[in-house]
Amino acid sequence: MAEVFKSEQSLSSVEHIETEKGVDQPFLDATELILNMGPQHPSTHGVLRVILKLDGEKVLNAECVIGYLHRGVEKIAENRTYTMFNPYVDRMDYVAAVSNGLGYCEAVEKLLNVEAPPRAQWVRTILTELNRIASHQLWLGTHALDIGAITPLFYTFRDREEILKIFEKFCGARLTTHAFRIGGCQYETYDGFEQDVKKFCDFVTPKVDEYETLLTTNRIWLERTKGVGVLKAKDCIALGVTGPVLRAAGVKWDLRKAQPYAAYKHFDFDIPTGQNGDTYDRYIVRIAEMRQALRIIRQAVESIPEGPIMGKVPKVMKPPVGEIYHSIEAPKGELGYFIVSDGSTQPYRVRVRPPSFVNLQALSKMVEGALVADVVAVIGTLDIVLGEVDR
Amino acid sequence: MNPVATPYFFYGLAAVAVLSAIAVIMRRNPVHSAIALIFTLLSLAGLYLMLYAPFVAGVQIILYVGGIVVLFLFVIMLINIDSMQREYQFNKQWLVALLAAAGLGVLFVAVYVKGQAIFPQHAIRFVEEKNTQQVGKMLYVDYLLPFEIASLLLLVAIVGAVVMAKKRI
Amino acid sequence: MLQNFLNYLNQNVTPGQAGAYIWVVIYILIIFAAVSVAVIAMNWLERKILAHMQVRLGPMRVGPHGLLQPFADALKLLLKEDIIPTGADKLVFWMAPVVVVLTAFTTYIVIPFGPTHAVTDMNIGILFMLGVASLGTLGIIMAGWASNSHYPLLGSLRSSAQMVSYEVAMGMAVVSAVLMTSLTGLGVYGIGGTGDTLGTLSMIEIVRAQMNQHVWFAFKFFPLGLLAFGIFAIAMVAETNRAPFDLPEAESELTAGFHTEYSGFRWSLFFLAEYAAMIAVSSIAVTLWLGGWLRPFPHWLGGDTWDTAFSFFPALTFFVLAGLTLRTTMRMPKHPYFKIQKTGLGVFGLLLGAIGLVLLAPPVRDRIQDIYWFTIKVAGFMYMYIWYRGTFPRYRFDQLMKLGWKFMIPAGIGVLIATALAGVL
Amino acid sequence: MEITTLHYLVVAAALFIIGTVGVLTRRNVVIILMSIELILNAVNLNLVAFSRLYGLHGQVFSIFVITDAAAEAAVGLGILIAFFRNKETVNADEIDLLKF
Repeated sequence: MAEVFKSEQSLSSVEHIETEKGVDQPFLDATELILNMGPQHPSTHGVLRVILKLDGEKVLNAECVIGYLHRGVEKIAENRTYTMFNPYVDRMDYVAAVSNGLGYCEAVEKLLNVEAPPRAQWVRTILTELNRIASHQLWLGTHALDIGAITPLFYTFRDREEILKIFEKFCGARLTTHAFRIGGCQYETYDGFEQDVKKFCDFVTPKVDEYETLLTTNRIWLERTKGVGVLKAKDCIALGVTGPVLRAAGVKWDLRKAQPYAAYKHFDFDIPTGQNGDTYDRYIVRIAEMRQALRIIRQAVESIPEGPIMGKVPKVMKPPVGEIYHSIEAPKGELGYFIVSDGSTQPYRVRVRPPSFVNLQALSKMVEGALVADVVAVIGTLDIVLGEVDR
Repeated sequence: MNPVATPYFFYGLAAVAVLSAIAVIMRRNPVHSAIALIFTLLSLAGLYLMLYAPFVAGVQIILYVGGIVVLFLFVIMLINIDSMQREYQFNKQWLVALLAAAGLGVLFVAVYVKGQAIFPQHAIRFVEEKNTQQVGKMLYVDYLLPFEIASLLLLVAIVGAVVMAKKRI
Repeated sequence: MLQNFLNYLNQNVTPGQAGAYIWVVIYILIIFAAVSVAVIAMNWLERKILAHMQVRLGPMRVGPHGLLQPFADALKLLLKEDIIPTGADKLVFWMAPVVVVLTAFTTYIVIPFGPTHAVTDMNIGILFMLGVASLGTLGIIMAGWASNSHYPLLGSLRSSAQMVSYEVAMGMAVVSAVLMTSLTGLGVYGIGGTGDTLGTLSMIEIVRAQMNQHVWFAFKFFPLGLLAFGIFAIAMVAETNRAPFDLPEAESELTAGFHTEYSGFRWSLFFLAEYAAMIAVSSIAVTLWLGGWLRPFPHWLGGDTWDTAFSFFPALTFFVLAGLTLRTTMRMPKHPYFKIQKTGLGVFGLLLGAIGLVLLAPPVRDRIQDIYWFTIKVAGFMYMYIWYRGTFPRYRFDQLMKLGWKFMIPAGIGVLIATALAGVL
Repeated sequence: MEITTLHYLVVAAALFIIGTVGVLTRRNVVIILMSIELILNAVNLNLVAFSRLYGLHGQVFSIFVITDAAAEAAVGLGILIAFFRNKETVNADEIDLLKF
């Protein structure tokens, strides 16, 4: 197909995509169309901009332009005390705010060389796993919406609501929870927390099956996801891709098992993996992860120990001079915090390794040669949150 | 049922046909030409209906307007480049064209003047209700061989078009 | 004059054939109004049904149970600013929605809502319908091109390729139904009647052929009729750009496809045309395969008693609807806030009941039956459209083409040949 | 006034001449192809008009003409696309190479 309109919107970043006329270019560049997908687009999950070079519907090249949601979170950290920075991390991956908080708190705890008491560890595990389910539910709904199935979105939001209710009861907020403090949790769990969580587990187990009946064997769903956006294990590792995307390619890598943090080493759970590394496998892996998360939550609620919920941390935190890298398995992949301390109350430097940002690198590799509709599916399957990509 | 206001319909349709035909060859933008062509073809379909040829009218709409013009529009979108509209649209053959047009005009006038006598004065009244059936019968009985040849032609055209338009075979 | 005017009512042909031009105009106006009302009703129903499929309530605020929501939407659309993009080709941009609406409504002149309830009966009825329906593509292509934007352009390219591909399969299915009008043999199943051995393209004659042959064409030469019907039912969804074939306006890929740049009134014209086209193609399916205006089992359950029994159905439907509405009225909370809504819904229910009462009167009863059965069958298709939208993900472009060319067209040709063989043998 | 066959023939002649002028004067090949369609349609109108005098043969032939037009348009546009890919022009007077 031709470029119908000479790309008049002189995109400053597009210049180098334009093919030069040459001998090895047998057909004219008039057959190329530059489509500017985003930053305002229904299915780029925020303000991602993808510059697609198309031949008809086929994608020749895709380039991500990010930064539309950059808020300078890492820089802000340098002007805040360790405690004051804690709420900011919730605003990065806002659909998995609890995981962000956990990663930060544990990193600072490591730096301070304190440890949260066991009860806090258990509560943290439960809430983080609940958040994993919520994040995967939101991913499933929006991903299915991208592929054209509008109904799963409402089913997943209905069930995610129950998780948010538990969060609300626990810490008063639903989305950006600020659930944990450095050294444990601020408050004791509310009365009936265990019952609520148990009830939620019983409630959501059949619902996960319900999502599967809607999609897993749907012919159109299979056609749209199988063999789409394949990312092999080798490429995953080369690009630093982690999380379900890596596991769907068959690599059994999960930080909860590899470097256990919080209370994970006390629980028995599996790491679901796929073989082909395509969109369908990633879907299956995430669905299986929801089930595993429920398994962990059930075990944790059964064995939650008594005791204090807040560890002994100084009121004014002055970690020793040094640096620390601590990473956890967030719903989207490895979420790492690198904190440099100069001995003062404020961190010298905080660097976040956001899973979405690293996973997003794989996009242009995954969509090369695919169709426009696949681009949307692949953006969905990577499960990116632009708040985390741009920080 | 007797037709009403036939002359007005005829003049209206004929005017639309001819004016849009002129627009087809005069417009700078090929898409406008294609849209004008649609109007010509549709008014011709109307004229066919007035001539008691509903089947041909239907085929005209479904094949010409629904098929061929869509193809034209598709190709125009593929190869339409703004710079082309800024070029000269006409070549320098206007003298030849004028001569050809004049010659043809004279020829037609001559034929009409001479041929008026040989046209039957009264038109055959077709049974409109059975037109499709009659045309169908003719196609499959009297014109079976041409019909098959036409199908062969279409096959060749499909193959030819695919070979021509495909990038790498 | 008045006598002339009323004479038509005693004639047993469509106004177009009778040459009763005043009645032609009246019919056209009635159909236009009815289709517009149907589109409004469809708008509300789609939102409500889809909402209930998706564990939510849908519109509830404007009027009782959101009954006035479509009117509010229409008002909003009419008041919205009408934007023409700077680089757009103004003439074509202006013309595109008009073309789409015109073609969608023109098809209605040959749809037989009853043996006499059509504007006219054409010798080339079904050919005319398919032809005019295919003109809608032109409007979409024009809209996409004139917008001077990449998403609409991709949408219109998709649309043209899609429609051209699926029209072939659609045509094959239609031809096999038309072929059945001439195959009056009993077939292998031994049920059937008599009829003209000459086929026909006229919509009314096609339904008559089904009556004479004592079988709806969907069930003729089982499973061939059903297969052809299935092919048409799939192709018609693709033809009207509805889920799962809604690629030209694929919301998550092309933002809104060919009508991305349209707003306000022009956009509402596209909306109107889409629903009108859905009803039109469903009408083709009903006419060709589901016996058009014929009631279920006109021969098996024949006779005056059954005729009378079946003629009560329209009134009964309205009574059931009125009953449901009044029950909902009763169950509304007893609170002053709901007073207006309650009154409105009650009046609406009583109105439905009143319509039901009118339909009980013998002369009305006889005339309205055909339209009723036709409408019920079309409504079934409309529900299917909504159901598809609620359940299916969207096809990808290459998969759509693969389905069209590698499955639908060969299947259509196969069914056509098999039908011909079954008829001759 | 009665509309006779002659009226139709005049319209057909007008269309034919317009088509001829279009073929001869336009540079854009797409428009030349459209002009050819105009010429074919003029022929069709003649055929159908005469079929009113001499029986249905004219209508049958006009269907063959439409078939031909479809084939011609498909092949012509296919050639055009192939040409455009190589030369980036659709102007008739720039198509002067036998081999490209």
